[in-house]
This record gives sequence, C-alpha cells and structure tokens, in this order.
Amino acid sequence: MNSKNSPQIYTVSGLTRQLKQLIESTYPFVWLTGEISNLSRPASGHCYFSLKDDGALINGVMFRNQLKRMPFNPENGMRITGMGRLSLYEPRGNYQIIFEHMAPDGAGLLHAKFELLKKQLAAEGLFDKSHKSTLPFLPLKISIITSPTGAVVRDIIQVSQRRFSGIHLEVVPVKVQGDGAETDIEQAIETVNKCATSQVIIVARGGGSLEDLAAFNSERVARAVFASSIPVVSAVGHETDFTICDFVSDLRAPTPSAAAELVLPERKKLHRDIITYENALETALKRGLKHLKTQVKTLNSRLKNPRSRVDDLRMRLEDLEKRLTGRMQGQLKAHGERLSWYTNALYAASPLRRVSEQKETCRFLHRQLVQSMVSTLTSARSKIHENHSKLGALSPLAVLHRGYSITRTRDSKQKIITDSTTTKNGDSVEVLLSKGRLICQVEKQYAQKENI
Amino acid sequence: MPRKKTFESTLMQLEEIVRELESGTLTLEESIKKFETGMACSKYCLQTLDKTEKKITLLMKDSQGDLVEEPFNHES
Amino acid sequence: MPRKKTFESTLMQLEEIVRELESGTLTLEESIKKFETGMACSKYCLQTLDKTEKKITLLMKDSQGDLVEEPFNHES
Amino acid sequence: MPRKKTFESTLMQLEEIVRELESGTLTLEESIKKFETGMACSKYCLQTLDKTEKKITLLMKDSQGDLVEEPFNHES
Amino acid sequence: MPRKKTFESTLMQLEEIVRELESGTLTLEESIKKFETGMACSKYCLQTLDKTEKKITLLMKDSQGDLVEEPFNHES
Amino acid sequence: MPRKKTFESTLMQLEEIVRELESGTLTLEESIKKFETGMACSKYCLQTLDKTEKKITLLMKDSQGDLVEEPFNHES
Amino acid sequence: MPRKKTFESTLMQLEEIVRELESGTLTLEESIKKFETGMACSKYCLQTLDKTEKKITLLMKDSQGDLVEEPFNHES
Repeated sequence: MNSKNSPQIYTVSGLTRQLKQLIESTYPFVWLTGEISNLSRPASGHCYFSLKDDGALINGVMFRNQLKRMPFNPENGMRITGMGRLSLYEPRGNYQIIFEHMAPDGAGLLHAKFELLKKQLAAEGLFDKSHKSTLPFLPLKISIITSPTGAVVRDIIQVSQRRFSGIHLEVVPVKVQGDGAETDIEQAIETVNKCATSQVIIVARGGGSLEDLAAFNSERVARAVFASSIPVVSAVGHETDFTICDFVSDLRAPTPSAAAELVLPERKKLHRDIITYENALETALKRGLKHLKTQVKTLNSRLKNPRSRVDDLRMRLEDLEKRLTGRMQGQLKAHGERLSWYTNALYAASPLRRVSEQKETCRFLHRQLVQSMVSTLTSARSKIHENHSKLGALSPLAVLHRGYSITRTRDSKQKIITDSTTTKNGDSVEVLLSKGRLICQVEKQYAQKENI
Repeated sequence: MPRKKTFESTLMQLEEIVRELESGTLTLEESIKKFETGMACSKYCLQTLDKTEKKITLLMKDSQGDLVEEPFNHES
Repeated sequence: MPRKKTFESTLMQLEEIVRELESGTLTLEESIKKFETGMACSKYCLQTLDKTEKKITLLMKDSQGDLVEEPFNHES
Repeated sequence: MPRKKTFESTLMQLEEIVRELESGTLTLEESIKKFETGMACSKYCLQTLDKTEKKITLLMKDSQGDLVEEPFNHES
Repeated sequence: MPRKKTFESTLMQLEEIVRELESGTLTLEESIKKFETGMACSKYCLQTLDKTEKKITLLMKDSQGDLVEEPFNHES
Repeated sequence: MPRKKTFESTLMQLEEIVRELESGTLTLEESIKKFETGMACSKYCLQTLDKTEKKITLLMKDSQGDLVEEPFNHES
Repeated sequence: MPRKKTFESTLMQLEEIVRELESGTLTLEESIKKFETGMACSKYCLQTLDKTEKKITLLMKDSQGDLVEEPFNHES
C-alpha cells in the first residue's frame, strides 16, 4: 500500500547498488576520447588519472597489466582515445572508467578501432579454433589472392614450384591497399568459393603500416574469410604484424613464402617418404620372412628323425632275442647236462654189479654149503673108522690067535661056557677059533682043574 | 573432393601398415596382405605425385563481369 | 579339413610335434605319424615362405617397373 | 585279440618273457611256450621296425621331392 | 597217470631213483624195478629235450623267415 | 611158503644154513636136510640173479634203442 | 630099540662100546657081546654114510654139478 502512494525511499547502499548495475550493464564497453590530467602512478603500478574535455571530467584508471601492453607512456595534457568499461565504486559513490586500451589521438584511433573489432569478432567466436578447418595435405589447386605484381606473388609462386612443381596456382588479382581493396579481397574470396576448384586460398600482402593493412583489418574481409568454405591461409605483413584477417584465417603464415611452404608439402620429401615406407615394408616383411624361415629351419632340424629310434629299438630287440635264444639254449644245455649226469649215475648205480656180487656171495655160500657138508661127512666117517679100528684092536677074539678058543652056548644068550658043569651031554656049543667056528656037542664033562 | 582425401589417407594407411608390419604381431598371411596393400598404397601415392598438373593461371573478370582464366606470366 | 590351415597354425603344429617328439613319450607308431606330419608341416611352411618371397620380389619389381616408366622430371 | 597289438606292448611282452626265462623259475614246458611266444614277439617287432624304416626312407625321399598341395589329409 | 608228466618231474624222479639206488637200501627186486623206471625216465627226458631242441631250432630258423601277419594266435 | 620168497630172504636162509652146517651141531640127518634146502636156495638165488642180469642187460641195450612212447605203464 | 636109531646115536653107542672094551672090566662074554654090537654099529654107520654121500652127490649133480667136481676124494 505504501509503496503505491508514498514515494520509494532507497537506502544509500541500495541506490548505489542499483546505479552500479545500471551503469555497468549499460556501458560494458565505451570508447572515450579526452585529455589526461591529474595523472598519478603509485607504487602499485596502476595508473590513475582524469580525462576531461571542455565541459566535463571523468575519473579513469588503467591497471598495471594493461599498461604493460601500451606502446606509449600516458602523460598529463596528452589527448588520447581509449576503450574501457564503466565501473561504480560503492564505498565512495563515485564512478570511473577502467581502460583496457588507450592510444594517443591520431594513430591511436585506428588502432583502437582495430582492437574493438578484434574484440567484437572474438566475442562472436570468429577466431575460435573449432571453426578453423585443417588444410588439405596436398592441394591440387591453390588460389592466391593478392596483388598480381610485386614480390609477394612471385615469392609464393617460386616457393610453391620449388616444393611441389606440379600444382595449379591460380592468382586472383586484388587491390591490397587503399580504396576498394576491402571489396576486392572480399569479392575475390567469394569468387574462389563460387568456383570451388581450389583447395586452399592464400590471402597475401607485404608488410606495412596499420593504415596500409586497413583492408586486412576490416570487418568485411574478416567475415569473408570466416565464410569461406575453402581453407584460408593468411599471409599478411612480416612476422610480427597481426591482422584481423590473421586471426580469422584457418592458418596464419608469418610471410607469403612461408604460406607457400605451409600449404604445400615438399614433393621430394614426400617421394622420399613413400620410398622409405616402401623399403620399410619390404624390410619388415623380409625380416619377418627370414625370421620365420629360420624358425621353420630350426624346427625342421629339431624334428627328430625316428630312424635313430628305430636303430635303438633294433639293437634292443636283437639283444632281447639273443638273450631269449641264449637262455633257451642254455636251459636246454643245462637240462641236457643234468640229465646225462643222472643217466650216468643211474648206469653207475645199476644193480648189475650188485647182481654179480650177489652171485659171488651165492657161489661162496654154495661152496661153503658143500664143503661143510663134505667135512661133516668126512669127520663122521673118520670117527667111525677110528672107533671101528679101536674096536678091532679090543676084540676079545684076539686071544684065539694064540690058540685059545671060546665056547658059547648056542642059545640066544650065547653065554660063554667057562664051567664044564654048566653043560649037559648032548648040548650043542659053539667054539670060536682063531679062524672060523665050530659047532660041537658036549660028550663029557670034567671037573675043574682036571683038564691040565 | 574424393581424390584429395585419398592421397593423404593412402599415405596414412601406408604409414599405418609400415607400423603394423614392423610391430611383428601379424600372421604371415596378414603380413602379405598388408604388404600388398602397402605396396598398392605406395604405388598410388607415387603415381599421384607424378600425375598432378603443373599450371599457373590468372583469374580475371572480363568486361561482362564473367570469370576468365588466363595464363599468368610471373617471370616477366 | 575343418579349419583353415594357415602358416602360423602349421608352424605351431610343427613346434608342438617337435616338442612331443623331443619329450620321448610317444610310441613308435605315434612317432612316425608325428614325424610324417612334422615333415609335411615343415615342407608346407617352407613352400609358403618361398612362395611369399617370390610374390614379394614380384610385387617389388612391379612397383619399381612403373616408376621407371614415369621418371620425375624435377630430378632430371 | 582284444587290445591292439602295438610295437611297444609287444616289446614289453618280449622283455617280460626274457626276464621270466632268465629268472630260471620256469619249467621246460613253460620255457618252450614262453620261448615260442617270445620269438613271435621278436619277429613281429622286427617286421614292424623294417616296415617303419621303409616308411621313414620313403618319407625322407618324399620330403626332398615335389610340392605337396594338401599334406594333412591323414589328420582329418 | 594222475598228474601230468613233465620234464622236470621226470628228471626229479630220475634223481630220486639214482639216490635210492646209490643208498643201497633196496632189495634186489626193488632195485630192478627202480632201475627200470629210471631208464624210462632218462629216455623220456632225453626225447623231450630232443624234441624241444628241434622245435627251438625250427623257431629260430623261422624267425629269420617270412613275415607273419598274426603271430599271437596261440595267446588268444 | 607163507611169505613171498624174495631173493634176499632166500640168500639169508642160505647163509643161515651154511652157518648151521658149519657149527657142527646138527645131526647128520638134519645136515642133509639143511644141505638139501641150502642147495635149493642157492639154485633159486643164482637163477634169480641170472634172470636179473639178463633183464638189466636188456634194459640197458634197450635204452640206446628206439623211442618209447609211454614208458611208465608199470607205475599205473 | 625105543628111540629112533640115528647115525649119531649109533656112533655114540659104538664109542661107548669102545670105551667099555678098553676099560677091560667086562667079562669076555660081555666083551664079545659088546664087540659084536660095536661091529654092527660101525657097519650101520658106514652104510648110513655111504647112502648119505650118494644122496649128496646126487643133489650136487642136480644143482648143475659143475660147481663141485668131486667132493668125496676119500673114495678115490
């Protein structure tokens, strides 16, 4: 409610903040021209000054980093044109301009414009690396946008032919300086793109002052370079001079002849390279082959011929067979020997000898038998003879030889008659004589002792 | 532009093949194939080097504003 | 044959055979078979290498032949 | 025969027989039987070796001969 | 005869007989019988050895002869 | 005779008879009887020995003769 | 005579008679009787011996005879 009717009341800080935002967003970059006064350079190295004209004064500052890049030293009373951004310093409530770049008036303006354009285009991304296309390795046609006269075109052609003679060089003549140069270059780039036969465009010019190079710093040329679908090599000025064209181009060459060198490979070197590759191919393959061959040959030599194994086996087999037959024959021989030994022993132990011994025993016994029988008989006979002769010697009849005789009864008793009285007359008696006997009859008996 | 691409890619292919062959990791059959391809690449590149035309011209607009190509005599 | 016979596989087979033969664990029959196969492998490898060598020589000659046809004029 | 007769198994049989014969524990009748078997083994081994040698000779001769297009058919 | 008559058993019988004969403890009749048996044993052994020798000679001759395709049929 | 008349027993009988006869203790009649028996014994022994001798001679002659297929039939 | 008359008993009788006769104690009559008996004994003995000798000669002749040619040389 209050806010609707009653006036808005700011705090100092609040207002200051809003002012700061307002100022800083409204004037991110401003170009400002004026006269330097109140210049002071404290120990910090920054440079504080005021820039004034007839009617007003504005505080300015340039920091040490930017100061370093300045080609001149700012002084009091010097009129300069500079570029910077407005900034409000809240604690003091004052504003100032922080210069990025400044230059003494005159040349300074042109330079400042260059810097501005460069910044703008950079902000737009024209310089971005992502937009830069790579150059063809070997362009077949090169368009050279430059002045058809003078050293620049000659240098480029010379270097190109030295490096790679068989290339199509197309010179697109343009004014490179003064009125119309900007348009010429712009149109030349467009034309070459329209023809679309070239693979590279070289935009070239010799060195010169900033004014001389104005066309190459122009926004139109820059945009034409950026728009070109054919890669553009910028070769403007000598070494240290950079142009907007340099920044936009796909490649910046320090000099025109350098541009030719960058765009074209050296044919001799290429040829040499290819031959080298070719040789490397051959060498590598041959080395590989040689290696493989060695490997195969080594393996081949290691591939053991089984013949030696066959020989070994043959020897082993022969040995086994020799042992087999040797053993068998040996066994047979041993058996044979044993058999013959036992056979001989059998013969030796044959009962033949025993038989003959027994025979001998038998015969001996037989002889003994007979002998003992014979001796038995002989001894019996001699015993009988002995007794017989003894008997003979003892014979009681021996007296008869002397004339005696013996008279016996003739009865069974054969009793010797020694007493005549024992007889009767008529008795038959037997008288034994030395030789023979007599049978007598008793006739008479006489008594004892009467007979003598 | 097809041809422009081919010289460079062929040269690169050749380089790659040399690297592969020198690495010694290929089989013999692959090696031979690569070698063959490499030789073809080499041949193609060498021929390309030989066959590029040698020409210096001047691109002009005639009175009607049409483009004309004229020989450019840079030696004068 | 089920799988394609390549130089490398043949070489590997040869190596394997040499190793097996050297191990001395094969029977006589196996030895002979292995030896036979080994000889065939060795032969095949050597022939393949020879053929390859010839092919390379041919390719190299071919590539130099054309070059001679169209010499570099900037070298003359 | 139930199992395949190989050179090695036959040689081993022969060795076993020789060992048995040399042990002196066999009867004459057993010895003769063993001997007979041993001789048969020996014969078989010898013949196998002869055949093998011939085969090797052939292989060696062959290996110095012509190119063999497909040397691996005995493996398929 | 209950058990098979072998060369060894016969030779042993012969040995026993010789020992018995040499011992002198046999009766004449026994001696005769033993001797007779001993003679028979000796004869049998000798004949067995002769046959064996012939067989071995034959086998050894045979082993240097022709190829035998299937020498192990007596084992089956 | 109750027990089998053997050579040995007969020989022993003969020996006994001789001893008895030599002892002189026999009567004549006994002697004659013994003598008679002794003569018979002697005769038997000698005849047995003769037969035996012939048999052995025959056997030994035979052992150098022809092959006997089955010499052990007296053991069966 | 109760007991069997044997050669030995007869011989003993004869000896007894001789001894009695030698003793001289006998009467003539006894002597003559003894003598006569002695003579008979002697005769008997001799006859017995003769018979025996004949028998033995017969036996010996029977036992091949050749062993003892003539054993009783007292008869010659």
